[in-house]
Amino acid sequence: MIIQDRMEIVEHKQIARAIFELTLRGKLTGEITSPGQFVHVRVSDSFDPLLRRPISIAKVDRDKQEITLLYRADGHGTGVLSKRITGDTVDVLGPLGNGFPIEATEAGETAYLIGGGIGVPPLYELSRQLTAKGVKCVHILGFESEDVVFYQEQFAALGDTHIATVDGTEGTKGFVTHVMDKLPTDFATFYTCGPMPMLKAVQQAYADKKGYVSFEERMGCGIGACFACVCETKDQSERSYVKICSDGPVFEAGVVSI
Amino acid sequence: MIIQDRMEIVEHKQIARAIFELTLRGKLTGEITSPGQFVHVRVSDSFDPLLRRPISIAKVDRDKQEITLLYRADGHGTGVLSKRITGDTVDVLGPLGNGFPIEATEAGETAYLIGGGIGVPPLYELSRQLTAKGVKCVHILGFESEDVVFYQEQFAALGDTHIATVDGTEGTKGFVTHVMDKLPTDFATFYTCGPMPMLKAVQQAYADKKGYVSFEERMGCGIGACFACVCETKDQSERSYVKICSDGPVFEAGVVSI
Amino acid sequence: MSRLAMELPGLQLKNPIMPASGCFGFGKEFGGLYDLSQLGAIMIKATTEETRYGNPTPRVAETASGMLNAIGLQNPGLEKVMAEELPWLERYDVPIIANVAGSETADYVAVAKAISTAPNVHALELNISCPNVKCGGIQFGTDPDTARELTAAVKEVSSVPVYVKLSPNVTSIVDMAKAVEAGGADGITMINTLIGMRLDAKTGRPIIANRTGGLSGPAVKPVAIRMVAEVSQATNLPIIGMGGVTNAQDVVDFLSVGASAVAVGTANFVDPFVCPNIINSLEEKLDELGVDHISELIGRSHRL
Amino acid sequence: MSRLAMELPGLQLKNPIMPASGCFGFGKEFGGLYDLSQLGAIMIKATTEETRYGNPTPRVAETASGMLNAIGLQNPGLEKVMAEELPWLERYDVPIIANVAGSETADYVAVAKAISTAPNVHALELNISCPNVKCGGIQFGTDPDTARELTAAVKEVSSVPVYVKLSPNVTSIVDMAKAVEAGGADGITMINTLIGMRLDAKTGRPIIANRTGGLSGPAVKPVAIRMVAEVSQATNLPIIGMGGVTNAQDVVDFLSVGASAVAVGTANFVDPFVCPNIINSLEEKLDELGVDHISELIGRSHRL
Ligand SMILES: Cc1cc2nc3c(=O)[nH]c(=O)nc-3n(C[C@H](O)[C@H](O)[C@H](O)COP(=O)(O)OP(=O)(O)OC[C@H]3O[C@@H](n4cnc5c(N)ncnc54)[C@H](O)[C@@H]3O)c2cc1C
Ligand SMILES: Cc1cc2nc3c(=O)[nH]c(=O)nc-3n(C[C@H](O)[C@H](O)[C@H](O)COP(=O)(O)OP(=O)(O)OC[C@H]3O[C@@H](n4cnc5c(N)ncnc54)[C@H](O)[C@@H]3O)c2cc1C
Ligand SMILES: Cc1cc2nc3c(=O)[nH]c(=O)nc-3n(C[C@H](O)[C@H](O)[C@H](O)COP(=O)(O)O)c2cc1C
Ligand SMILES: Cc1cc2nc3c(=O)[nH]c(=O)nc-3n(C[C@H](O)[C@H](O)[C@H](O)COP(=O)(O)O)c2cc1C
Ligand code: FES
Ligand code: FES
Repeated sequence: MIIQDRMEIVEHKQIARAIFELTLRGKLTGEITSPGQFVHVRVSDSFDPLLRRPISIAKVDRDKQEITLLYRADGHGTGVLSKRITGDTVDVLGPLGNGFPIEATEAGETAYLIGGGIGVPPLYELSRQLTAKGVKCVHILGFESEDVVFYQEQFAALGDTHIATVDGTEGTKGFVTHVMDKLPTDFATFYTCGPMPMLKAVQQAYADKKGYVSFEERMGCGIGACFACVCETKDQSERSYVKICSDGPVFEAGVVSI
Repeated sequence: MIIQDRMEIVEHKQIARAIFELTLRGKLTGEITSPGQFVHVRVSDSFDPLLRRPISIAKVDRDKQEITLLYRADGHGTGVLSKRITGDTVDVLGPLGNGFPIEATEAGETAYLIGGGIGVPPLYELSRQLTAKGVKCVHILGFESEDVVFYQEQFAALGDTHIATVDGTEGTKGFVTHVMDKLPTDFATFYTCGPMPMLKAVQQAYADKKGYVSFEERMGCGIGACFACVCETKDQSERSYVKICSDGPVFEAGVVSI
Repeated sequence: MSRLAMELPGLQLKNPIMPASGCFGFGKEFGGLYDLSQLGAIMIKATTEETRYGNPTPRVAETASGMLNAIGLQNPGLEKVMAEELPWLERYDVPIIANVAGSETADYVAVAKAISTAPNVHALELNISCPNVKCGGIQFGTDPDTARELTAAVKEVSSVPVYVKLSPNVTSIVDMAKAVEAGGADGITMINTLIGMRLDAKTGRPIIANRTGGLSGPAVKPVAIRMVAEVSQATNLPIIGMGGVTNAQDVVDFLSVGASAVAVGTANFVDPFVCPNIINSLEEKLDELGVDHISELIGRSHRL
Repeated sequence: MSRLAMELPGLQLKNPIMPASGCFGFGKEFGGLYDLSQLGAIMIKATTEETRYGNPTPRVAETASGMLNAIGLQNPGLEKVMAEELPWLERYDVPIIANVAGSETADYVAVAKAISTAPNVHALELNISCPNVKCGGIQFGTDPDTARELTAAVKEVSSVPVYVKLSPNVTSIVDMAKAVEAGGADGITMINTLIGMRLDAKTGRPIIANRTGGLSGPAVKPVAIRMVAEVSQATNLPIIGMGGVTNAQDVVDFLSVGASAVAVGTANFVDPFVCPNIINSLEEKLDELGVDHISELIGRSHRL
């Protein structure tokens, strides 16, 4: 169930250039059903900024009632959020949306988890759950440059992890597709989240594979009521659409027209 | 000179119901020329609230480069200010306006300092400077009720201090005028700051005395440029006016029409 | 009678608080969060004769204390609203105000005629003020004569009272209000959004794909309050006020300048529980103000 | 030529940044804070023929990301402005734009004729849009014909180019812009304030003694940007844009939708050093955007 929770900031630290790791404690944690769901965060109680910010749930710790968010503070709202300190509480709405289906991959099979930039965070909890189930996870993570790479050790602890940076300052120079080109295609499923051009390229490269794609769109409500975040579906029979916030953000590859 | 200073919060604590004591450190301190001047505080860096808040300088410590503000957090902006914590910095513009003339009272003479509610703060620095000079200060301070009384010990340490509360929960029941009625009128000068009805009553009661009155008005710029804070002067010859922020906030009794 | 109950043409309101059209869908999402029977009424999303897909995305952009939207009247169309959305809402004990949109008089009339017969639709809200569609009624919202005629045409076919929703993007909102009063309107709802634009700092292009969008939220409240004050003194129609309402004090403000009820739009996105929260805090607010019944607040600022 | 220099009718601007009328007095107070010669120009406070005392206080009220004001054109009158304020400003190397206000054509003409002869007045800004005075020109600001005629009358007597300041409180700002263009205006400044009202929570009365006031600040920026975008595409006049400017990005936004220069109003109250701060950060902004000269930004959002 979606609840509004005033979650306590347990830890908040910068882990790469403009990238923050925020750990929140609260009962919302108990409502999370799948990796790839997100929360809608009110970064301050003022009217400026007014709207909530959608942020993926990067890690869930049910025992401690804690969730971890990884976010880039480059805009107004995330900038304000980055200044909130331990002990403070934050108004969080969630969990929202439908996440990645871990049941789509069997134990023993291999899954490719392909993320770009701030699309990487939800893949971490996904990988934790898939590996726990016995799925072999291969992570292909793209970033701008070495100074904004984050969580590579955490991913490496769960499975093979390939980094690509646009400027070549870490890992393969170029995009995740450059890494993908060199990897075998004998995997069962792919899961991906990142900027639209990346999603497009991944979907194209693995057109014959079962895959799941997480989308982003500017949001109003985050709960399916305002129709801000609609995307057309590929099935154009009667111009049908989905709402990223409540029907997604994760869809089976090929459903949403990109 | 008026400067804009990012002052550091050295101490910030609640001292009575909704009344806060805020100690700030910065070079603005060195620019202060008289008690009764005020600062214009930007309570947060967001656009909500947008405008600065005028707050009197209640105490100046030149050696430490510190000023103390005493304010009531009952509105939006002062509410936000009250949540700022030690170590943070606050954008302060000042010192603004012209304060109380301490030279108007000679050493050995008696001055009555009459304050009401959040008009009390500037009288504290005034009393410190007057007593330091050898003036005998009598403080007559009015509040709503006992739980919002503040700084009575500090004032008592400087001179006779009479408290009036509207509901009689501390000191004399009623207004400062009830206290004034019972005090001798053999003083040299009065200095007053508080709500308009109080200023009126004080000015009337001591019409034949030399006195100085500090006014409040809603402000835009705080520096004399926007004409938000004008008051008519008593001299109605050609509808002349003063600006509370830059001509005041302190005027000789009788100058401003109230 | 409860201290919050209010009666308006066609509407017996438990309290004068209702979600604004377009900010609450057809209620389903919020129905998952709280019991919609608590609400005074529900203004459902604009309904047009045919299905509309709406504008390309992005459809929203944040601004200082506000937001822009250009959804473009996306809705499943009259038939589906009648067959699915309205019947679903019948499970709640709450009157529905149906927001009616169109491109020309005939559309408006067709939707109004049909939708006003739904059992839970107790009033219509004629949307002559949506700024986000090329042929979406904005011409009806800025010209008094056109507005009067449309109001009269819709009144003729509607089985329930008709409220007309006014646009703030006009030189004289009083002229518009008087025109719809002359056309037979039973009430006025106001304000719709102010037309605005925001550029993307990175690209230099408007963020909203439609280029312009409608400005709503706390930023517009002063304009809304001023306009309600003007209209309430110039007409005899009851007003449902809106524009930047986020808390009980805002409700008091809108009633004080002459509104009889208040709608909450954008604030539902900031806090999905805002409507029940406001409703629950209203009685305390009345106590603070020393007022027995909320209706005593209506127009008090004009009398002060 | 400097990367920031801009030429407009009558104005050789070192940079396209200037304080907006009414938010900078006649410069004296800010002159105590920084060297005014840094500014592109100065728009001085509205000047009327006779001395005006203005409205009763309170004259300002804060709103979400904005403020209301109803100063009421308080100013020392033409004679004193000519004899004291303008000569004082001559010590600075900065062109002055004189904001001209009045109640009827004759006033405007008298002020325009005289003030345009002052050596440092390089342009007039015809204030036909002040919402805060009973007879203060608002009628000129909402009717295209009246605006055209007034513009023509002032043009006839003015020794310097005439910019007309448009009100946003109209159904079609494009109609107003075209009217003043037809009247011979050399440029447009926009926007003046949106009319708004705020109540005092404690008393229920409007905070501003004049009841309504003009809304300015970041809250109105989306409306201003939209209107500048419309007008710049509908007329050939250069535009000095304003409404909610607080930083270099806002300047880029106004230029991108077609303004040739930008005025800063309310932000001077929030940060008295805002104008020099913006000016000092503009070159870095140009580098970020990969633009050689600031004029390349003008209208780029229309071309994208
Ligand atoms: C389902 C979902 C999950 C996301 N997960 C993460 C995450 O885990 N980590 C992370 O760093 N970012 C994530 N994002 C992107 C993140 O929401 C935006 O970067 C953020 O909202 C930008 O806000 P700002 O305050 O930095 O920028 P501003 O420029 O102040 O934002 C202004 C407005 O635009 C919206 N907006 C701006 N960029 C985006 C965007 N890319 N997507 C959606 N809305 C946007 C904001 O929400 C806000 O309403 C996610 C987005 C979605 C939709
Ligand atoms: C020269 C001067 C000195 C002052 N010194 C003190 C002091 O030492 N301690 C203290 O507690 N208060 C002082 N005040 C009053 C203080 O400025 C207001 O209480 C405060 O601005 C209210 O802001 P808010 O955020 O609480 O209320 P809000 O309701 O959020 O204020 C909204 C707007 O109204 C203005 N405003 C509201 N009330 C007043 C008021 N009484 N006077 C001026 N502007 C007002 C605010 O500045 C703001 O622009 C002083 C005022 C002036 C003019
Ligand atoms: C996302 C969104 C969609 C809207 N859709 C409609 C609509 O379909 N019909 C309508 O009459 N008004 C619509 N509005 C306007 C609101 O009903 C309301 O008039 C306006 O937003 C002002 O109120 P607020 O400031 O509380 O949001 C919409 C507003 C928003 C923010
Ligand atoms: C306190 C105040 C006084 C103003 N006085 C005038 C004036 O005398 N003449 C005028 O043309 N505009 C006046 N304006 C309007 C501004 O020049 C400007 O058009 C408006 O405030 C929008 O810009 P901003 O959002 O940057 O403030 C005034 C605005 C404020 C806030
Ligand atoms: S954000 Fe409102 S429907 Fe998706
Ligand atoms: S507050 Fe601007 S002149 Fe006093």
